[in-house]
Amino acid sequence: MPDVNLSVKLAGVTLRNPVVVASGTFGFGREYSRFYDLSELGGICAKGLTLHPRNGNPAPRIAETPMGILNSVGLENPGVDAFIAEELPFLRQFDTKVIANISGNTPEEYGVMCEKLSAAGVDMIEVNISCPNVKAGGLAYGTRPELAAEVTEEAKKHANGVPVMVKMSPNVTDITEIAKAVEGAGADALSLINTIRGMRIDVNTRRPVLKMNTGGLSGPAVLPVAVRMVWEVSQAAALPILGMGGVSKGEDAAQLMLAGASAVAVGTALFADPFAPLTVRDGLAAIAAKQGLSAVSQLTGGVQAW
Amino acid sequence: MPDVNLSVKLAGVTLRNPVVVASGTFGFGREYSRFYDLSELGGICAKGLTLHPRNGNPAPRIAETPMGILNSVGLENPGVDAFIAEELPFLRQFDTKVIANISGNTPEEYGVMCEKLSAAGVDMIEVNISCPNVKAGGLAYGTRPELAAEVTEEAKKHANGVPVMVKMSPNVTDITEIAKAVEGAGADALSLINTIRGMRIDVNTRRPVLKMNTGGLSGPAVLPVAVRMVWEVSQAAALPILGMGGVSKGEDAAQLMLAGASAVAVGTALFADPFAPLTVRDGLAAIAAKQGLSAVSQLTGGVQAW
Amino acid sequence: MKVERKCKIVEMDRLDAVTFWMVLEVGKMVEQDGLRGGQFLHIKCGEGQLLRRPISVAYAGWDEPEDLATLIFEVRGEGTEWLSRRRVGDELDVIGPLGNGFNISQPGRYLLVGGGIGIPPLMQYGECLEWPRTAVLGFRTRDKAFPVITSRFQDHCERTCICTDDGTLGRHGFVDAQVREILEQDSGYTNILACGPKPMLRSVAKVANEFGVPCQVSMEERMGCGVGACLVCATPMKDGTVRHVCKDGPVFNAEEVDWDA
Amino acid sequence: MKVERKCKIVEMDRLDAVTFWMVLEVGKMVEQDGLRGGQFLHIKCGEGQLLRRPISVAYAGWDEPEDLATLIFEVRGEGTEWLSRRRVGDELDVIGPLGNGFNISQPGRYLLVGGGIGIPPLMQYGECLEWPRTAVLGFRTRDKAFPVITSRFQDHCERTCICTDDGTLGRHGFVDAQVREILEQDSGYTNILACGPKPMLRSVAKVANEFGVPCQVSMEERMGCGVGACLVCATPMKDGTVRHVCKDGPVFNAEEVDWDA
Ligand SMILES: Cc1cc2nc3c(=O)[nH]c(=O)nc-3n(C[C@H](O)[C@H](O)[C@H](O)COP(=O)(O)OP(=O)(O)OC[C@H]3O[C@@H](n4cnc5c(N)ncnc54)[C@H](O)[C@@H]3O)c2cc1C
Ligand SMILES: Cc1cc2nc3c(=O)[nH]c(=O)nc-3n(C[C@H](O)[C@H](O)[C@H](O)COP(=O)(O)OP(=O)(O)OC[C@H]3O[C@@H](n4cnc5c(N)ncnc54)[C@H](O)[C@@H]3O)c2cc1C
Ligand SMILES: Cc1cc2nc3c(=O)[nH]c(=O)nc-3n(C[C@H](O)[C@H](O)[C@H](O)COP(=O)(O)O)c2cc1C
Ligand SMILES: Cc1cc2nc3c(=O)[nH]c(=O)nc-3n(C[C@H](O)[C@H](O)[C@H](O)COP(=O)(O)O)c2cc1C
Ligand code: FES
Ligand code: FES
Repeated sequence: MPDVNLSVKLAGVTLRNPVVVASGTFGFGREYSRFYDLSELGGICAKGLTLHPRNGNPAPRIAETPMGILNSVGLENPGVDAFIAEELPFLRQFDTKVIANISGNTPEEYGVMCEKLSAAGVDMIEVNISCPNVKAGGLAYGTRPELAAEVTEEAKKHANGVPVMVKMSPNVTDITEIAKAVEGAGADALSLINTIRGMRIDVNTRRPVLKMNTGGLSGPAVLPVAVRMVWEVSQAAALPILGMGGVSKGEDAAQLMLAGASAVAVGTALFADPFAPLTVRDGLAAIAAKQGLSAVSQLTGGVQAW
Repeated sequence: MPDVNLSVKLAGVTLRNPVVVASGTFGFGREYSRFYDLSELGGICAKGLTLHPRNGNPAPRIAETPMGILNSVGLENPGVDAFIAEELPFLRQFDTKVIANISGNTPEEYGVMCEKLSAAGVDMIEVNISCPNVKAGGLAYGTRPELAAEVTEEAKKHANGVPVMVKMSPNVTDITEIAKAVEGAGADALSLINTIRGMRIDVNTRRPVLKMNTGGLSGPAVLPVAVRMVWEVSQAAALPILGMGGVSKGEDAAQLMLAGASAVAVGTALFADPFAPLTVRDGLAAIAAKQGLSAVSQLTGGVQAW
Repeated sequence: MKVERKCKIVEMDRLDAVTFWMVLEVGKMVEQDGLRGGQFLHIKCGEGQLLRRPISVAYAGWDEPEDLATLIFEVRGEGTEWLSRRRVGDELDVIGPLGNGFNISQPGRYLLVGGGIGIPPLMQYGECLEWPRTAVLGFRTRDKAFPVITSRFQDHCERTCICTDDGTLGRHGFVDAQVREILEQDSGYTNILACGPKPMLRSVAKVANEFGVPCQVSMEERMGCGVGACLVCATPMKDGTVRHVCKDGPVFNAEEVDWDA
Repeated sequence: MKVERKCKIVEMDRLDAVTFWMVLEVGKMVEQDGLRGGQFLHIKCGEGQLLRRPISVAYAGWDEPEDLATLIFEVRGEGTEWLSRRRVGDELDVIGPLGNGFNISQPGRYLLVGGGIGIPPLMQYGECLEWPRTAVLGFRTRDKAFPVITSRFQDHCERTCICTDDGTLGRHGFVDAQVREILEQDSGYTNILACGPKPMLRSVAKVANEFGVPCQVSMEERMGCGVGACLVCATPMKDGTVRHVCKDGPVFNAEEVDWDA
C-alpha cells in the first residue's frame, strides 16, 4: 500500500478510509463479515430502517440491465428497535463508522427514529428521502424541496447532535434545488445518488421482470449521472458529500471525489465481488499515490472544469 | 425473414418497419448510405436543425462510460435552409420516411422552421425540446410543462398539417406532466428519451473528458430508464410514441414497444455497428414471429403489468 | 467461512444441446467449509453480466489436489450460455458454499422428488443418504431423462420411478400423482425432499401435507448478492414473515412456505 | 464503398511493452476500396467497449488470399489493451477504409515529419512515394526508435533525421527545430506531411508557414461513428467553420486549421 493518508472527514466524523458500503447492499454487515474484517471499511451504511418492521415488496425484486441492475426491495427491514437491540451491537464490534439509514412515512416518523438512534449511539444518520420503491414517503420527499427541508429539520431536531446526512434522489429535474433546501434546513452532509427509476420487460412473458413493475437502477451504468450530480451539488451547496452510484473501481471513486465527494459508497459492485470496497480503496490509494498526494482527501473537489 | 407484417403507423404516417434511426446519430444519411440502402429503414430522424447554422460545441465531444456514451455535440448543423436545399433532396431518393428534427431559441423559431420544412415536404417534424447540450432553449423547454406546451402549439400552428412529434427529456421529475402538457397543446406524437445528463472526469488530468464538462448519456446503459418512461408516458397520454434510448437488439426494441412505443429509434448502437438498425428490425420480426403475431405492431402496449 | 475463489473446470460434458455437466476444483471448500449437495455456488458469468448466477451443487467430494463439486445446468439466457462455452482448464470466479442444503439428520425412509433441472441437487442424497430412500424423477420428455443422471438413482435407491409429462418414458404425468400413489401404497415414508419448478413443489407439498409427511422443498428466486445481504431473494412464509432463498434456503420446510403468495 | 468486416490477424509482434505491430487480412479493401497508408480503420475492441477505436494504416497492400493492412499501435487504455491481447488467427470487427490519407498528387520534394506513434501513418509514404523525400522522426527516447520502423525510412528516403526528446539518439530536441534547420539549409522542399501530437503539429505548421512550404497535418480527435455521421470529432478551421477528423480528415492542410482553438 503506498504511503498515502487514507482518512477523510465527513460531517465532522473521521473515516479511516473514504470507502463506505451503500445502504441496502450490505445488510447489517453480518454476511460480508464472513469474507473480511469489517474494520477495513471506512464506514457502513446499514440497510434502510423504518419505524416498524416491513416485509418489503413481492419478488422478483431484481433484474439485470446493461451494466446495471434494477431492484425493488421496498425497505424490507426489522424496524428501528430490532436494529438497535440486535444489529447495532454486532456492528459496534468493528472499528468502523456505523451510519443508520432511515425512511419514514411522515416527518414525525423520521424524528422518532432519530431520537432512538441517537440515544442508541450511531455515528451518523442517513435520512433517505429518495427510495423509489415505496409508495408512502420515500421518493415524494426527495423530489420536493419544501418537503425535503421539512424532513431534514425534523431529523436534525431529534438527532441530538449526531450528524444528519440526507440521501438525495436523482429522479429530479434539478437536484441543486433539493440540495439547497436541505442545506438550509440544517443537514450536515448529503449522500447521492439513490437509484434511478427504471423498468425491464420480459419480452417472452410480456411481464415486467420486477413484480413491482418498476425499480431502481444502480451499478456502473449510472456512474456518469452520479458524477454529474455530485459535481452540480458540490457547487450549489457547501455540505460535504458522500458520493455513490456505480462505483466498482478506484478510478470511479476518484471521479466522484474529484467532482466534490468527501467519501464514496460502494453498493451494487458487492454483488459481483464481495471484496469490491477493498479493491476500490486500494485503487483510490494508488491513484492518489501516482498523483503524488499525501492524502486521498486532496482529491475532493479537485476537478478543473473547462 | 419470418412472415410478419412489419409496417407500423406513427402519427398517421406509415413506416415500412418500426425501426427509425435517431436524430444526431445518422447525420443526413449520406454516410450510412455507403453501407446499405436507406430504403431498408422505417424512417430517418435527421440531425437536429436550427434556424441558423451552428458550429456546435468544442471537442472533445464524446466520452465513453459503462455501456454508454456521453456526447456534447451541441447541435452542429448547417441550418434549416441548407438542409432543405442540400440534404432533403438526397434523403428523398429513398423509400423511407424523413423526419426533420428541430431546436429553437424561441417558440417563434420553432414556428419558422416548421413553416419552411412543411413547405419543403418532410414526412414528420420532431420538435426537440430536450437537448441537454445547448444553453438557449433546448432543455429548458423540455423541463417545464407550460413552455413545452407553448413550443408545441407554435410548431403545430406552422406545420401545415405535417405531423408534429415532440421529443422529450428524461431529465425531469415527472415526465408524464410534460407529456400531458404537450398532448394538450396538440402534438401528434411523442418521442423519448433524449439523453440523460452525465459527466466523466479524467482522473489523471483532473479534467472533465468533455470540453463542455457535462454531456448527454445514451446507449444500452439508459435502456431501463427509457422503458420505464415510455411505459409511464403511454399510460398518461394517448399519443403514439417513438421509443428510444439504448436499443441495440430486437429484444430492446420489443421492450420499448411492449411498454407502449409504436416504433423505435436506434442511435448510439450505430457507432458500434452501422448495421444495427437492420439487426434490430430482424430481431424484432423474429420475436413477433416466435410469439405468433401476424404484425409487429401487435407488440405495442402489450406489457401486462403486475 | 464463505470464500470467493477461482475454480478450475476439470470436466465439462454436454448432455444435450442445452444441458451441461461440469466439475470444478473448489479448493478445500468441501473439507473445510462443508460444501455439500443441495447447496449452491454463485458464479460470475463473464464481464458482461453484472450479477452472478446461482447453480446448485449436485455432488461435492473431498479430493486431491482440490475438492471437487459437480454442477449440472441448463442454458436459459446469457449467463448460462456463457457458462456453457467454458472449457476444461478455464477458471471460474465462484462464491461458496452458499445456502443450506437438505436436512437429513432425521433417521427414517426418505422420498426424493425431483423435476427437470431440479433433479441434480438431489443426486448426492440419492446416492449417499444413510437412510433407505425412493426417488421420483419427473422429466418433460424421454430425451431429458439422461441415463447418466437416472442411473445414479436407480443404482442406489430402493426404487426409482420415472415420470414424463408426455408419457414417452415411465409413467405419463406429473410427479405429484406418482408421489400420491406411493404414499397411498406405503405409509412408511418419514421425509420428503423435493426440488423442481415451483408449481411442482406446491403440488408435492400439498400431497405431503395430506399424508402428514414432513417435506422439505428447494426454492428458486432471482438473486443479487447470494449471501443474504441485499434481501432481493425474498420468499414469503405462512406466518407473514419473509425469508431469503440464498441464506435461509434454498431449502425450506414446505409447511412454512406461503404457497398462495 | 465502406465496409464492416471480420479481419483476421496474420501477424502480431510486440515491439516493446506497450507497442504492437499487427497485420490484418482486409478482404479486397485495398484493391477495391483503395485503402492506403494514412487512412484509418475503426476497430471494435471487445464487448466491454461501446465505441470502436481508430487506428491508422501504416501499410496497405494487395495480396492473396486477401489484401493486407499493417497497424502499429500503443496501449493507452482499455481498448488498445484489449487489442494488444489478440493473437494471430483471431478476428477483429473492422470498418474501413476511413479518412482521406495524405495528398501526394503534387510532384516535388517531400519532407515527412513524424512524432512517436504518429510515425506509422507516414511509413508507406516514406517507402513508396514516387517523389524524392526526407524524413524527420521524433521519439521520446532511444528505446522508442524501433529499428523496424526507422530502417524503413532510412532505406528509402534521401535522408532520415532522428531526434529524441532526451538526446539519447540522434539530435537532442523536438522535430520542429530539425525541420527549421532543414528548410533553412535547403529551399527545395515543396510539401510537408506531418503526423504526431497536436503541439508538434502546431510547431511544424508554424515553421512550414514561415518558409512558405505547403504542409499537411494528420489530426486526432475522439470519435464516435468514425464515418462522418455523428459530428463528435469536430476540429475548428481558421475560416470559422468546423470539419470532421473522421471524414474530412484526418489529414488537413495546416493553413486551414485553427491552431488557437
Ligand atoms: C438456488 C438456486 C439453484 C439453482 N440451481 C440450478 C442448477 O443446478 N442448474 C440450473 O440449470 N439452474 C439452476 N438454477 C437456475 C439458474 O440460476 C438460472 O437458470 C440462471 O441464473 C439463468 O441465468 P441466465 O443468465 O442464463 O438467464 P437470464 O434469464 O438471462 O438471467 C437473467 C437474470 O435472471 C436470473 N434468473 C433467471 N432464471 C432464474 C431462475 N430460474 N432462478 C433464479 N434466478 C434466475 C439470473 O440469475 C439473472 O440475474 C438455480 C437457481 C437458484 C436460485
Ligand atoms: C485518426 C486516428 C488515428 C489513430 N491512429 C493511431 C495509431 O496508428 N496508433 C496508435 O497507437 N494510436 C492511434 N490513434 C489513437 C488511438 O485511437 C487511441 O490511443 C485509442 O483510441 C485509445 O483507446 P483506449 O481504449 O486504449 O484508451 P482510452 O483512453 O481508454 O479511450 C477512451 C476513449 O477515448 C478515445 N481516445 C483516447 N485517446 C485518443 C486519441 N489520442 N485520439 C482519439 N481518441 C482517443 C478512445 O477512442 C475512447 O473512445 C489514432 C487516433 C485517431 C483519431
Ligand atoms: C438491493 C438494493 C437495496 C437498496 N436499499 C437501499 C436502502 O434501504 N436505503 C437507501 O438509502 N438506499 C438503498 N439502495 C441504494 C444504494 O444505497 C445506492 O444509493 C445505489 O444502489 C447506488 O449505488 P451503487 O450503484 O453502488 O449500488 C439500495 C440499492 C440496492 C441495489
Ligand atoms: C452524438 C449524438 C447526437 C445527438 N444529437 C441529437 C439531436 O441533434 N437532436 C435530438 O433530438 N437528439 C439527439 N441525440 C439524441 C438521440 O437522438 C437519442 O435520443 C439518444 O441518443 C438515445 O438513443 P440511443 O441510446 O439509441 O442513442 C443525439 C445523440 C447522440 C449520441
Ligand atoms: S440474493 Fe441477496 S439476500 Fe439473497
Ligand atoms: S466520429 Fe462521427 S463524425 Fe467523426
